[in-house]
Amino acid sequence: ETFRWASTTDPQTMDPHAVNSAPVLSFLNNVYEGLVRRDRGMSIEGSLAESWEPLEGENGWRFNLREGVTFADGAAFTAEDVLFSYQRASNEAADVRSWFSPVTDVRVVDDYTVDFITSAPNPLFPDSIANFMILDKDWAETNDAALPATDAENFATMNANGTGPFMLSSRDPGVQTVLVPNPNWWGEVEHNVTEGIFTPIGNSATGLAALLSGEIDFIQPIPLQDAAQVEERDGYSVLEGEETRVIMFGFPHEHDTLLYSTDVTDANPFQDVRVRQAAAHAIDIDAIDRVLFRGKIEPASQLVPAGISGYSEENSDRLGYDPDRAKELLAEAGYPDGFSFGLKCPNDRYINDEALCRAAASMFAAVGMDAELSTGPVRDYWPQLREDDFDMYLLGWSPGTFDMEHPIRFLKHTQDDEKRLGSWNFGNFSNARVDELLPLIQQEVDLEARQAMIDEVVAISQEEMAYIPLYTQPLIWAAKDNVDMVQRADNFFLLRWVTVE
Amino acid sequence: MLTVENLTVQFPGRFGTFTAIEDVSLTIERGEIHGLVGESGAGKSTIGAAIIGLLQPPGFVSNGSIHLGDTDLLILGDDEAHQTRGKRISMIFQDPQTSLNPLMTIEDQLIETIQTHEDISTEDARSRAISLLEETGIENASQRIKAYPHQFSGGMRQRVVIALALCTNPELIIADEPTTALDVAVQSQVLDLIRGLANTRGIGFLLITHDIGVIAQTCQNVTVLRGGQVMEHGPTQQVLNAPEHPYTQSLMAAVPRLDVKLDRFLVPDTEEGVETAPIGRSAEDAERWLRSGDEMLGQGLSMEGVTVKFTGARDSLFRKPEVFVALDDVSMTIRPGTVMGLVGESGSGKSTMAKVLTGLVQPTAGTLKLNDSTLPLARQRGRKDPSRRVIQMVFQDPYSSLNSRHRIGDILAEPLWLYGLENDRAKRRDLAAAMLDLVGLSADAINRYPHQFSGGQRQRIAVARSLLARPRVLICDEPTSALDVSIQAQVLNLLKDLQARFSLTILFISHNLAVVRQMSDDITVLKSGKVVEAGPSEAFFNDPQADYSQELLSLTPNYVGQKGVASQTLVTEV
Amino acid sequence: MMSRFFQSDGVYYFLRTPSAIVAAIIVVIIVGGAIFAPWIAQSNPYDLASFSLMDGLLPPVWQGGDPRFLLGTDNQGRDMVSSILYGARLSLFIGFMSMAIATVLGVGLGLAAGYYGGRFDAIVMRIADVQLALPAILTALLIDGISRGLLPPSVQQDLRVVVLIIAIALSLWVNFARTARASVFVERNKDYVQAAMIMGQRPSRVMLRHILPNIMGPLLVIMTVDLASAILLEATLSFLGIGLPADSPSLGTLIRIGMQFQLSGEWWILWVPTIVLAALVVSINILGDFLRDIFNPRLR
Amino acid sequence: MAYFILKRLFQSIFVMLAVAFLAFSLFRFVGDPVSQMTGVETSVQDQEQLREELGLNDPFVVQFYRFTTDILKGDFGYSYRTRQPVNEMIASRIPATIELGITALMISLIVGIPAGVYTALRTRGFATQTILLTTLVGVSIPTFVIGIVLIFLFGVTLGWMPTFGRGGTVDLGGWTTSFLTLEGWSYLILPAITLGVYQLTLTMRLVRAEMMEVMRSDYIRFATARGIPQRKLHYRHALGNTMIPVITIIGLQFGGVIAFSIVTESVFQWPGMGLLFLESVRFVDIPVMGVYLVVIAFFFVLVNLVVDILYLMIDPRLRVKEAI
Ligand SMILES: Nc1ncnc2c1ncn2[C@@H]1O[C@H](COP(=O)(O)OP(=O)(O)OP(=O)(O)O)[C@@H](O)[C@H]1O
Ligand SMILES: Nc1ncnc2c1ncn2[C@@H]1O[C@H](COP(=O)(O)OP(=O)(O)OP(=O)(O)O)[C@@H](O)[C@H]1O
Ligand SMILES: [Mg+2]
Ligand SMILES: [Mg+2]
Ligand code: NI
Repeated sequence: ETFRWASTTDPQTMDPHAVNSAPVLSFLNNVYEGLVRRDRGMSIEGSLAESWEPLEGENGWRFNLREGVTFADGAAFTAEDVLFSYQRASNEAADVRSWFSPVTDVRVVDDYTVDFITSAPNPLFPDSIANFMILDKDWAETNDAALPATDAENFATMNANGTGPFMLSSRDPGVQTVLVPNPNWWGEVEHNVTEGIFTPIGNSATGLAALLSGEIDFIQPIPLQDAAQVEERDGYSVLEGEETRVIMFGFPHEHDTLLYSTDVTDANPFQDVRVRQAAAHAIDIDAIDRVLFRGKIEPASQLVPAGISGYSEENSDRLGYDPDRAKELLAEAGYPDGFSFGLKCPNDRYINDEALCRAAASMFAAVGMDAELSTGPVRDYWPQLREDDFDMYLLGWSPGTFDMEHPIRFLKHTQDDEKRLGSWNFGNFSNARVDELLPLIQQEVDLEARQAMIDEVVAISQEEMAYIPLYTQPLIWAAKDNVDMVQRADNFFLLRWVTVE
Repeated sequence: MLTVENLTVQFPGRFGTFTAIEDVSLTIERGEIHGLVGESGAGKSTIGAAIIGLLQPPGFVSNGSIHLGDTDLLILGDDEAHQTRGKRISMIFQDPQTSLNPLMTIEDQLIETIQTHEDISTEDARSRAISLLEETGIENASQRIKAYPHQFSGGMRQRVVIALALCTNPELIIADEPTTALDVAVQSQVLDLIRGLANTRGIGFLLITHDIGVIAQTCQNVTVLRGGQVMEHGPTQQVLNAPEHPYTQSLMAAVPRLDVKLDRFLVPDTEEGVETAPIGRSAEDAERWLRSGDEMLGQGLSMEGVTVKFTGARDSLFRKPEVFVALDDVSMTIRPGTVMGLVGESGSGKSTMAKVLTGLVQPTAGTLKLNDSTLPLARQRGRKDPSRRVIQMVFQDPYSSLNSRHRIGDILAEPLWLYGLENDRAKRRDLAAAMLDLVGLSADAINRYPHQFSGGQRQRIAVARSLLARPRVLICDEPTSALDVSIQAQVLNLLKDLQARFSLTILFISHNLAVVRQMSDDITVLKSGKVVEAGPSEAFFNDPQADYSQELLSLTPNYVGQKGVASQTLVTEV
Repeated sequence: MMSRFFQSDGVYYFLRTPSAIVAAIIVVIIVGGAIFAPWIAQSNPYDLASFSLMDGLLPPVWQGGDPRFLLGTDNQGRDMVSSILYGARLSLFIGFMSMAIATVLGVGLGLAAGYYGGRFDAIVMRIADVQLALPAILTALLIDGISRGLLPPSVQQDLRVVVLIIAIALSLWVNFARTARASVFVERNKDYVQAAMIMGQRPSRVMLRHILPNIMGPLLVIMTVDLASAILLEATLSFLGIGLPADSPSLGTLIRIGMQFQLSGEWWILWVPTIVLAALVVSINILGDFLRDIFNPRLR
Repeated sequence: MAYFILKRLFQSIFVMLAVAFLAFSLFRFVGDPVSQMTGVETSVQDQEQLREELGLNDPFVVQFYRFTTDILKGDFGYSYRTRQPVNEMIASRIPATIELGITALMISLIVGIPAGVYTALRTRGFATQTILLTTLVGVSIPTFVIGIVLIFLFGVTLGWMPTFGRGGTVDLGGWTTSFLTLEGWSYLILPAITLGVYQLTLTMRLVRAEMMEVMRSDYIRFATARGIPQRKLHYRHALGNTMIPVITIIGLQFGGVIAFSIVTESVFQWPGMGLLFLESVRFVDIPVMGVYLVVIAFFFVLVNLVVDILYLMIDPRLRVKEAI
């Protein structure tokens, strides 16, 4: 069956190592494969590697490769391709090279065995390379695509040659990209798609119209306020789920003064944990859920949703909506009349981000915290956060490795450019114990011991109110009734699970 | 042939219904040229429009009848009326520049018109068109017919317009001021043509004009109109030479005469009479103020070897843009306290001379002198140069020379303020009011806007404005050519009076020789930017020397008024 | 002065043009509502404490909404009526300001270009060409981008309105400049201008005091038309995400926000501001047409 | 005439250079391309390195010099986002925008001119008032709302037209056209109407105003007095003269068509330059934005040249003086 689908953004390149962005990786997962992959429930399973085990007497992992796999052009897949792909993906020109920062060496043991040597014990390493896709060495080298393109295109930007279930049949960037099944795929075919046509549709109303007029079979995502309407129509269904992305407010922990306050100019009230707690108490997450998100969000207590590995069951309570308590806390902290501050939000990054911030600002105002809201497109937003230009900011975080370690590394560890830690910890929340625990968590192989350490970090950050975790972003896809597919929590859409009746 | 009986035309409007034409009757026979005269707004064009059935909305014929032969024109349906237009009645408009469709060739317009009314092949239509053009005096018509209107001169265009009116062999042609836009030479040719057509083809003409001279030379019968009513009608000779109606009499007296110089004109009594009861100051105050200036004597003005070149638009990369010589080595001297008349056909450079003197145009060569001192040329003449005040100008068109957005008081006070003659605001107002009185306007005009005045009144205001600069030299560029004869007479009287009282030096520009004769002491004749004759005025009119001057004089339509009337005028006025 | 006004042709024809009267009434209502918004509106969309998310998404009264909110509420719980009053206020402010700046800039340059002619004229007209080659939306994008780059974000937020005004003004001035210039070319050869020049008046005085009042007719028409297009342009820029932030409710941002709800059943969030905008723009245009007819007596 | 066109060309070059300069100024200010080019996990050092490689840290003058010389050499650079050559990206999008613009313009002319003539001739009729009012309402609702309403009405509710994209194109050696197939037209028509509404109203009102003026001119009165039939009077005499100012304005408005095509293209997901531009803005894809602006300026200049030549063709007064 021909299957047409749409999403808001076009994968900007067909090169799996050039850009570390969700649209690209999601799309290329249909064409390329890694050593491991995620199944429907996000767990790691073998892909090009049939099995893997920690190395004995050395830090690192051994991958035993699947035999008899060929690339779409017929070339055989061997360990050389893995090594080549590693070199390619960890090269300076590759945007995905941070995946390999723990890796010190890669050794080809034989044609179907590869060792990845890491600098320290790294139990999560296989999880972290689920999107590391393997290219054919010969193909890349013959086509002058041995390295990802940085400032000019190369062959791999427009062409693909993977071992995956689908092959790239045609590509018109920004307009249409067509996939056809790979007849030589090693795996068991579950889909009945003969041709998959992908179109980016930037405007959500247009996308919805395209679905309702029958021109496309599936769209990802649709605006959540339209979900009910689509559901009601005959022949359409809505797939709802939780994304792994948690939305949170961040604080300027290390600022000495507020930047945007009209009344408090010589101090930073947010350095007082009571103020941070007051802010958390001010948020009425249920009202936000009901009005803005039509009951489709799950309140969050920590930076990953339940179900992600490392989720701290012990700390699953979040500070509730309690404006009176918030006022009390403010008074205790010395701000009985509240204070004003600047709240920064993106307006084109997360679902309803701008509306959320406006609602939050209004809720903060109700307890006396007068938020001066400023919103802008992400293209301006990240630079502003990097330059520490905020009093409070909105951030969404999806753990790339689907493990709690990821947000701890990026959001909770003290900023450390050398070691590339805490790089998204814009407010520079800094806690010695957390910093101490992170390497231990990263290296601990015993899951229980590891969880204990994670629980401690989560407890600390809840106590310290490092962030206000708000909710897990919902995932809303819409499709025709006759289409069956799998909605994975990372918002990746995989054609190999699609069946059209 | 054409019989108009008791015609009344009304325009319903904002302030009630306006009756433009009331109870007008006239008849035109085959081959007759019937003159229709009257001042502006008298209803001349409205009669023409009513006859051809093209009254501007919301105008309508409220009474009377119009017959062409046996056809009652007023009861025709839209389509039938449209059929008669062009076929039986044609019309010629005043301005040949705008009467032709600029995007169609002459040929197309002629053939289209012919074929509209006759079932005739294009070839035949073309040959008819060519012969018509030849008949109207266009040489080499078979080639020139392919041209577009803009490639023809004004006179030729008017011939084309006439050819278009003729090409369907109409019985009647309404000519609405057909020569007003043309200069005398062309005008006389066109009038000859009309006379010829009336004689040879027996076409009846209704010739609308305000020029008595034209009527005198062309028409068999004439109807004098005023305020939409017929004042007098009859054979031309009789109406012009022995007018019975008092209005006609005074109108005839106001016509400037080419044959004799009068001291003053007899002014017909119009609504334009002097309004009195000034508030505050009176004419005497103004006069006293004018005389209180330091240098009282008129100053002489002269130019020596002035050449003006205009550069055309550049239209080729390789050719230099064409240079047009508007004035070629022109010299002229105006004696202090006298009036110099400057005449010449349109485009001869009269206005350009005025602009050189006032510093608007930069001559490429030549010098100017004011009294005995050098007068700086345009670019060298600073904003504060004393000559800016001493030389003042009165423009042709009183409708555009006053800023319609300013009150009369502000307009008049401007020179006082600008030249620092009077620094007190209130006094400036007083003086302005006094000056209005001097030029014969009520002082309460001071709070009004220009559009609330008639053309003649506006020209008085323009004169008042120039006087308020305490000028010694006045340059008048066709100051009355936009005005009716009767009003023209008033303004000319005013200028004459002022000139005599304050011994102003005046450069009087006009293309109307008769007017110039009435005004000037000396005269300069200009042709194509060159002086062809200069000298004392009376000598010139009695015995012109240059060929061109003679031609000009002979072509000027002349209405020789009855001697008796003229001398009567003199008597009453002295 | 007053009597002159009431006797003027304008008033006379106005009272005889029903469409103009209706348009004027609509404009007066909307402009009046906008001006007095702080006193009329029951809640202030700028005052975050004056509304509550709890009241969000209520339908208009006749569809069973809350009687407090005549036209319902948006997804923030803001009263639609209040939002629209304030929105019209902001839109009209932006419209008027950008139109005013465009008028001053365009008329100034156009006057000078027409008056001095020559090289100055050529330069101004080439600049106008460049401006025309960068249509309104692109100019706005450019100015918006530049301001984002140049200004610190704190100032930027406060200056969004200013930036928007400048961007719209820049894209509108050419119209004025061209019209003014063309009129000056006609006007400067008229005798009253020549008279002023002969008298030795300062060029600035000739331009401003003598020429300007006489070319106001066509300019006034452009002013009304451009006021309407400025308001629309603001809406379009908001749609493209380079207009105002959502918490500054201009009609444009209200419509942009409403767009999200056009399918979800909350039609009023989109259509109420859209109808107000359309009514305003249509009325202004009708008044512009009326003015055009007044200034061109031949078309009456 | 040759001189005239040559002079125009010189002016055009000036305009292009100025636009290039402005376009380039845009480069510096729209945002940080690097943070858009890299993923979440890219470190600050790596970003800085990329910035250095792209020459974003060079002084303004150096960057401008590089930009203009590259463009003069025909090297339009590579997109930051897709790493493709910008000239290819733009070239592949040009046909879509041009065809959309031309169709919109055509709609505006084919409907606008007769409507303008009609409303000019029958100034006070009911039909006239209705036409005038509905078109006014049409331009008073923002384009994007109109587009969406059309999509839902004709695409979803009635199902007559496709809702997005540009299907059914035929490739004519590098130029893809919608004009040759019925399907192509079905995709084209809604966006073209959306884009054309504004132009249509403008054309109609302009034609109306000019026509009313022309109908009162002396030569029309004279033609009426000669008994020229109404139809010829209106369409032969009046319309020709009406078109002269109309053509200029329409030429100038072409810029507006292109600009508003950004909105239309984004609503209809029409794969033209405007959509590309909008995406580029979102991703701070500076080279694409810059070249887009230059291309737009080029079109503007081209259209105005065509208008000038058209002018010469229509108006004999502007032609060289022929010897007679
Ligand atoms: N369309 C109109 N609407 C209202 N009044 C009009 C109209 N046309 C003419 N009139 C009035 O009718 C009167 C006669 O006008 P008409 O044009 O016939 O005068 P005229 O004798 O031809 O004057 P002129 O010598 O200036 O051409 C004038 O007072 C004029 O104001
Ligand atoms: N600014 C100018 N540029 C080019 N040519 C000009 C300019 N001003 C005047 N001319 C030309 O100079 C010649 C003389 O013009 P001028 O206005 O002095 O004539 P005139 O005798 O006053 O004519 P009229 O009786 O029609 O007023 C005309 O052929 C005119 O076309
Ligand atoms: Mg007349
Ligand atoms: Mg002259
Ligand atoms: Ni008053």
